[in-house]
Amino acid sequence: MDKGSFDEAGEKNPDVIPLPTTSLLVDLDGYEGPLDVLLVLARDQKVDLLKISILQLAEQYISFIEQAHSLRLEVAADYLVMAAWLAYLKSRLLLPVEEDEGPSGEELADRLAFLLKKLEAMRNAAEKLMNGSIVGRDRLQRGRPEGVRITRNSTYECTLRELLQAYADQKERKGIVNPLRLMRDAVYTVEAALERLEKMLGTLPEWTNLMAYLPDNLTDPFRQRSAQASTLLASLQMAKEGNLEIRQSATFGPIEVKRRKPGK
Amino acid sequence: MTIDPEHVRMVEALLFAASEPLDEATLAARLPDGADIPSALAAIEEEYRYKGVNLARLAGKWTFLTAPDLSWMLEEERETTRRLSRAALETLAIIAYHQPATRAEIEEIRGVGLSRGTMDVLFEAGWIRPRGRRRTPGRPVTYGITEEFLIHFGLDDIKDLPGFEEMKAAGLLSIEPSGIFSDLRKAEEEDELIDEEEEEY
Amino acid sequence: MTIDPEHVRMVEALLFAASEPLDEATLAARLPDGADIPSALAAIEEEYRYKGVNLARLAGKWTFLTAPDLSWMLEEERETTRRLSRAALETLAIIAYHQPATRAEIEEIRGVGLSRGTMDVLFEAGWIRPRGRRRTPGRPVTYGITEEFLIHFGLDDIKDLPGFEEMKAAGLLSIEPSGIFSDLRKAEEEDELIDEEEEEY
Repeated sequence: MDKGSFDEAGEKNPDVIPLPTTSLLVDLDGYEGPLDVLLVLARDQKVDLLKISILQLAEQYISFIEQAHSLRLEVAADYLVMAAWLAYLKSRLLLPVEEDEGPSGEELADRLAFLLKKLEAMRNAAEKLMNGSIVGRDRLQRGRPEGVRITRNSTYECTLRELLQAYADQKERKGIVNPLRLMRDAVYTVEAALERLEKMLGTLPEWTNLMAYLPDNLTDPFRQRSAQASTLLASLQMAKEGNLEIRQSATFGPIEVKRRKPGK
Repeated sequence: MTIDPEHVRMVEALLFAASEPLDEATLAARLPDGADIPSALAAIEEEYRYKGVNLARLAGKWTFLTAPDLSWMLEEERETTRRLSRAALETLAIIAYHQPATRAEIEEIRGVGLSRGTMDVLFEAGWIRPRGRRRTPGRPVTYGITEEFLIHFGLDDIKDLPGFEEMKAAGLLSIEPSGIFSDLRKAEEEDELIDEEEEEY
Repeated sequence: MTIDPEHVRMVEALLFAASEPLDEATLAARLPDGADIPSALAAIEEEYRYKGVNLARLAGKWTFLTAPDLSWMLEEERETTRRLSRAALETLAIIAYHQPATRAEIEEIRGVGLSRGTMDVLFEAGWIRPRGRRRTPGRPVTYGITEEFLIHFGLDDIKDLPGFEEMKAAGLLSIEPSGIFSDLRKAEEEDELIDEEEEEY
């Protein structure tokens, strides 16, 4: 056989062995790669894998692949590569050893036998592992462990410098000369809400949605939220003072208010 | 009648592995027919009486529990040192410089809403306390710093907190005085940081 | 030296209460200074030897487990364990017996490429972890098993893997490439592929 035809096999880096395709899984039902087929065939010889007849195995494998071919099954590349390699090995085992041609046929055969032995050992180990005492399946841990309760006492660490820095940074980040006034502009104060509510309440005598008392020029969402909160606070304050009645018929439902008539 | 030691082992294993206390009927259903459950339980109860784990009967069901005198072992006190979040740090600074300050005032100065957790952390650290209520609508609670705060930061008095000029000199500030700091300086001059309009609790 | 029976009780209580195996250092930290933890553990091991619950050592840590012979009756308490595919199971076994092992080494032993999902399943189960990199061209990542693996499979140490010592003695656990395919490629590079040296992360 021409050694050149094995270049393809040589290129077969284990890292880039193509993943088994769907057709492979169907065609070589249950086999996981050429080594798997070899292992199954090897077991037929019923001897220690290290004493196996690789020659016989190679013939079995090659005829297995030929059979698949004759059945017009699609055989994946790596199965074919293995068949070709085994054919090569066979020829090396049968032909007289030439000098300076790398490992002898016997050496290669030994290595293959070892590889199969190793795979078998791992298969058996995996099986034993699953058949062993698995915690959670065969041996159970306590079903209701009390656990250890951890009470955490937090101590906070903070230096004066950090505190001052935070205060300074905060001002700096704002980068504005008079943040207080600007902020007040953005916030609709409770005082303002109270004033507006008191002034407007008389004009709407029946139960009215509290949100109707919001100033109508609010476009900024922050200002709007601020106004909602402040108006609610103002209404609560007025209710406390006895000038207002509040009702809400459902959770998150509209809050309605009405002026409370004196003496009622 | 002698108790089958195998049955005792089985009850032991079942009670150990169960995720909740088991009653005698459940145990009986899992054990070979005719097993004497009450006797097995009595044997286990006796055997574990002085161990670190005892057999306990809860609401008519059986379970293993840590011996009551050892329950303290299951509690671990852990000291953890934690750093304040930026939000907490800023909030603390604002309260310290502006006390008494309401929640709304803190939010106004920081320009963002105050999450519940931020104040909680400061309370937990023992550095802030409610001081009273503002006499404004809604009568909001005002907050101030605590004696622990002063002790932690090595201050004799809240007035010892560095003022604006000192902060600037210390290289902490690189901006021009804002309204906040002029308030501060004014307060310093007046020798009065405490809001007049405040009722103590 | 006699063992303080109180210390035995304490270890018993801690191991019963813990939701995972505890190591001796953890136990020692909870017990009074100078408590002889190994002796207390030995006493407990002996005392529980024939009970329905035994003391077990997993991944160097201690825990109580139900006796192996009673597993048949604990059907209901059993957790549903993930069923691994044959590929995943073999991969796991190869990593456990050969660790640290690279992806290429796993593929070489199995004779097929490793699909991404296979390793993912094992990572997700918490049974394998990256260990470092082989000092070979390409610096491939090596994988090893985790403490959870040992605990799950009821092993104290990697040497407790079934047949580990025999396989090692038979030379089956060496990660030398067989060279079967690489012979045809570059026989001279063979030696460089064998490099036990490993950098831990």
